Amino acid sequence: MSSTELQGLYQQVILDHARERHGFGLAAAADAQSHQLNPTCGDEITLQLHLDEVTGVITSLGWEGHGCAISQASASLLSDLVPGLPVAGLTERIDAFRVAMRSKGTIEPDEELLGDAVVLGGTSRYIARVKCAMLAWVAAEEAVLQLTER
Amino acid sequence: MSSTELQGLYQQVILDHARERHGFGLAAAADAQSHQLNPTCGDEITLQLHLDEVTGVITSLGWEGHGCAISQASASLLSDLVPGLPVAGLTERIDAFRVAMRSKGTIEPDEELLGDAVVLGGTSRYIARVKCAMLAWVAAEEAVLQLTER
Amino acid sequence: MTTTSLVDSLSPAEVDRLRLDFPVLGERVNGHPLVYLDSGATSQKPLSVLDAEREYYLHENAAVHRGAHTLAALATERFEDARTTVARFVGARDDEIVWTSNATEGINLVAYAMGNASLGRGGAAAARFALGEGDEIVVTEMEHHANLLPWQELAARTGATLRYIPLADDGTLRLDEAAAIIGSRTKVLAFTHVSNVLGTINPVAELVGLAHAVGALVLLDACQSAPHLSLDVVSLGVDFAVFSGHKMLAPTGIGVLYGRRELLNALPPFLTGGSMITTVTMQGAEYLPAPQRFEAGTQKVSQSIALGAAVDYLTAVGLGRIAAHEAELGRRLVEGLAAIDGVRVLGPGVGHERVGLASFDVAGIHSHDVGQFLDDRGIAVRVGHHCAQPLHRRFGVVSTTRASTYLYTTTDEVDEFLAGVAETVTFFGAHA
Amino acid sequence: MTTTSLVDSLSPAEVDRLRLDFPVLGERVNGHPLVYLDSGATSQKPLSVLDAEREYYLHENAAVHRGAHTLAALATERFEDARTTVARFVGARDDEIVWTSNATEGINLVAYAMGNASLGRGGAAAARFALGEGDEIVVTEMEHHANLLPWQELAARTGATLRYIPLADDGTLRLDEAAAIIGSRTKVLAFTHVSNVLGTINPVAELVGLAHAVGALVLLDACQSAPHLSLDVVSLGVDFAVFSGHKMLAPTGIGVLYGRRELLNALPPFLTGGSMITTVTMQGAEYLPAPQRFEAGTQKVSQSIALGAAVDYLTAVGLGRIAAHEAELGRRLVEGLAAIDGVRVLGPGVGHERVGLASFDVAGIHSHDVGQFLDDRGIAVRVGHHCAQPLHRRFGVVSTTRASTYLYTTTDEVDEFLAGVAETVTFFGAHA
Ligand SMILES: Cc1ncc(COP(=O)(O)O)c(C=O)c1O
Ligand SMILES: Cc1ncc(COP(=O)(O)O)c(C=O)c1O
Ligand code: FES
Ligand code: FES
Repeated sequence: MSSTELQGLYQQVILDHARERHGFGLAAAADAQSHQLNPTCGDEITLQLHLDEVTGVITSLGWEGHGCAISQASASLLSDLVPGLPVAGLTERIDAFRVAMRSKGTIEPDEELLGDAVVLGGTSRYIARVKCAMLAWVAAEEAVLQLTER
Repeated sequence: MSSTELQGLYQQVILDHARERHGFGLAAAADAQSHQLNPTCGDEITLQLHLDEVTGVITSLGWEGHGCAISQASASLLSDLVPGLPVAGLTERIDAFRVAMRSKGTIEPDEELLGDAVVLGGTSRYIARVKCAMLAWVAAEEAVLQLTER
Repeated sequence: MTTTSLVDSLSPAEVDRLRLDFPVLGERVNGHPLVYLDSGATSQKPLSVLDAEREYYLHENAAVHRGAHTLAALATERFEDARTTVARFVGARDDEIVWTSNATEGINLVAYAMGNASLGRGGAAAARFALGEGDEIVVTEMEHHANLLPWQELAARTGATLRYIPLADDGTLRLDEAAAIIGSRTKVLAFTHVSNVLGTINPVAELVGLAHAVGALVLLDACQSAPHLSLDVVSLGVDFAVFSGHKMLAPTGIGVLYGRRELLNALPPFLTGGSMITTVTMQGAEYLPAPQRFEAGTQKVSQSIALGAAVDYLTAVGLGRIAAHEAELGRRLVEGLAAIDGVRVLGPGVGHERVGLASFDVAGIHSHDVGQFLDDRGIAVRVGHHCAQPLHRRFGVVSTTRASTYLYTTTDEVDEFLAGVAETVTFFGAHA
Repeated sequence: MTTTSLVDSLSPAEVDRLRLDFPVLGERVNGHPLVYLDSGATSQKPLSVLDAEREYYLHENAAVHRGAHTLAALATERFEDARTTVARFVGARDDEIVWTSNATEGINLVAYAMGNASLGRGGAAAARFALGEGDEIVVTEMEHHANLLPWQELAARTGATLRYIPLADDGTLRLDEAAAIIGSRTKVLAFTHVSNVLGTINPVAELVGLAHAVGALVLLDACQSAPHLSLDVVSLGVDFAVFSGHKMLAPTGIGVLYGRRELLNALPPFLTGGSMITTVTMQGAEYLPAPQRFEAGTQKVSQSIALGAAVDYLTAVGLGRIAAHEAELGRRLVEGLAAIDGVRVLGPGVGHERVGLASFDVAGIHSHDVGQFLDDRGIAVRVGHHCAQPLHRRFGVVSTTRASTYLYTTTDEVDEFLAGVAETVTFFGAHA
């Protein structure tokens, strides 16, 4: 009964991630932490990055928050993507994700870079929902800034 | 070249009174005095009534002020009308004048009551100018109020 | 049950006829006919309103209250006629109606003018509006941000205290608490007539009674009532009331502040500028009486005229009948929603009075996902906090989905919406 | 002589073609074809502007920035696109453009926000906007009441002092005096770009230089410039600028405040309500960045879209060419008026730069009588003090008659007007 376009927005992977949220939970301390609020809906996220100081690699990403299926799945998918990335690698992925999200459906996200998170590509057709998909990534971006500014 | 309607508004009598303003000039003291401002144009008038305390008859009306031809002629015509009237007679004439002015051209002013001032009748067709014609009369009304409230 | 049940409602055939006046209702969205259930946010506009505004621009447009040329006189007449139309609509006098750009501005006007009085503007006549430490402003926990933030800011600027009347679990105001809160320190009581989230109609008489007993002023937020119920500001006894044209068939950019005449004339000005003065020097100014005193600068002329046309349209249909129609739709909405597993309706439940509006939470599904799913089949509802965060917090939710009706809403549309909600549950649940 | 003389003007044939877009110009008034010379008060509107607004209501109307349904998304896009159009038109960034209902509201916004800062709102970031005793606000003697009264009131509320730059007899600002007045106490300098009475174009660069040298903020009243000249707020270097849509082909009810980004984001809010917050509790609120921070409540959506369409129309014709056309008309006006016995033109005389606008006094004939006579032959001009009483007092008159042009004004119309003025003198003089 629902259109294929809607099925494109809410792919099975997204609904699964929205229900079983990977990386959910915050640690008492982290190498970087950011809190972001989506002003259009009032939803929010707190996101932490943990770093291997020696190798400069991000070991894990944790988060807590509430929001729509898109925002929750997006944070969950991000937390799958990050472990093992150097800081610059995360920045590269955030940039690639943003470009795809802002493309109004004209740019397919790059699977090489973004892995399973490419399933969020359909969101870019729904301007009002782009902020939902971006919420965790903006938080990650701010956290990265803290790491690089240290 | 000007339309007959405009000639109706600016009758010769009006133009004459506007130029040679009867009753112009204020006394050092008066039995009643009122100042009125026309907020739409910023023009104003100060008007005085002088009373014969014994007979209760208004002996004269003096005024000063500035404004358009209609307002100046109206004050001038009013000052011709008033001398010799009892206070109640002035009130009656003010009321009659107001009714005609508010009539949008549907009611001819009563010559019995208003004398030469009936030439102002054409003003009632020009809503924006009714305040001009009324200015002196409103001042007279307020002055009358002072007389009756004493 | 509702006070309007004695009045005939609109027949389905009549609603269908009315809908022809609203061409946008014939649009298709995502391949489906549009089902517009977001009139609580903003209503659609009938052709007569669009035409009134266009005709004005094609034949009469000029600056009002200025200049003596023919177009200016015509424009002024239309503009003031619209004021008369709106005044009659709410039982007020012409000079008690101030044009604003929306209800929000109307509330800010009163709050800022009181702030100005608190700083000594307006002299002795305005002293009754002055606030300071120890004075209290009372609102309710169900207010739209528009009727909360201006008072919070006024309190912050003057040192007054903001207090609020809490809500019972069923979404009604705690009148026992209201009686305890409203007291000799209360200077203003501001509350909404109809809640934009709960659909409840507040007991105006009781609240006005409490406020006036202690000499407090009452401002009524009539945003959700003026479009849907017949409103008489004098019999309600309020001192000020505000509403927005765009929620009652008029264009955006026009709203109304009603104020009792002697209050408006004692209140210091808010916005200052052209067309509201008698005399200006470089040192100071004398201000005109209301309503001009509050209408600085070039006014929303065509929008006022359009609001007049909107009021004519509403009056021709009949507010009593519109209210009856919407009460039926409201009942249908609540009964239908209550019957869907996992749906929780905020505010009065089945069998209690409400307008044609219902906000609800679907267990485990975010309101934006509900809204997105419905939009996919052409059903337009509103999602989020509806500019009432404290209210949502009170009910333990961040956001809800809201369906709201108007005179052009059909029962079929409500049914389609209900079917859509049921399928939403299946869609997001089916993948479990 | 004018800076625009290098640009081609509009040919008579072109003006005739443009006039077809403005049906109201084909109206007859008192049996004569309308000669509309009151564009300085409010302009007429082309069909493309009326159509843009109507199309919006017929296909896209919904509440913007709220809800996720399709119509709401479309409406939001149109609304923000219009902001981009207007931003480009004046050389600003999107987030530096705040919608207001008119220029008057824009100036009040800045004045009230500064008043709020003076009461401690907005915290440390807003301290630079705070005023108190010893601080000075500087305006000029030629300001429209809209750019005078808000500052008078702000001074009265905060204890600051209002000072003004006087005028020379030719209607230009006394820059020597300006240099003496603007000093370390000056917090704000507010002045008009083009005088609505004199038609003079003020030396923005010099005044901005004086103000910025002492750290004062500059607000430019661009009401009479934005519609007629090409405007670049960045190269002008002003901190704030305001203008009204209704004077530049758009409907009533919409205006613009430009503010430099970092200033807007540091300024405390003015109107508060919905759609301008991130978080609200019963105790306080967090406000969004500009422009949303200043756009409380339901916005003037269709009017913004119409202003976007108006700007598109102006841009298609070309501001440089419009300015050249109007400079020619202005010259013709002044030369023609100066040649009529008993007529005294205020402001710069024959041979000096002015826009297409002239105010004049006819010896012994009140401006309302002049206007009435002209209206009788279909010529619409403005009479009175044009919301600039101090300016009129400076020139020793209570009121004047003003003729003002726009892109659709023809030289024939100017000539008819001039003939009308000459006959006015005869008519009122002939009876002498
Ligand atoms: C120079 C100037 N400033 C301000 C204004 C006020 O504009 P508005 O009435 O549209 O707010 C006007 C027009 O009336 C004007 O000409
Ligand atoms: C109850 C209530 N009050 C105030 C408002 C604010 O109205 P506006 O945004 O038109 O100013 C609204 C609508 O948004 C409302 O529903
Ligand atoms: S709706 Fe809030 S994050 Fe998506
Ligand atoms: S125009 Fe001022 S009194 Fe007539």
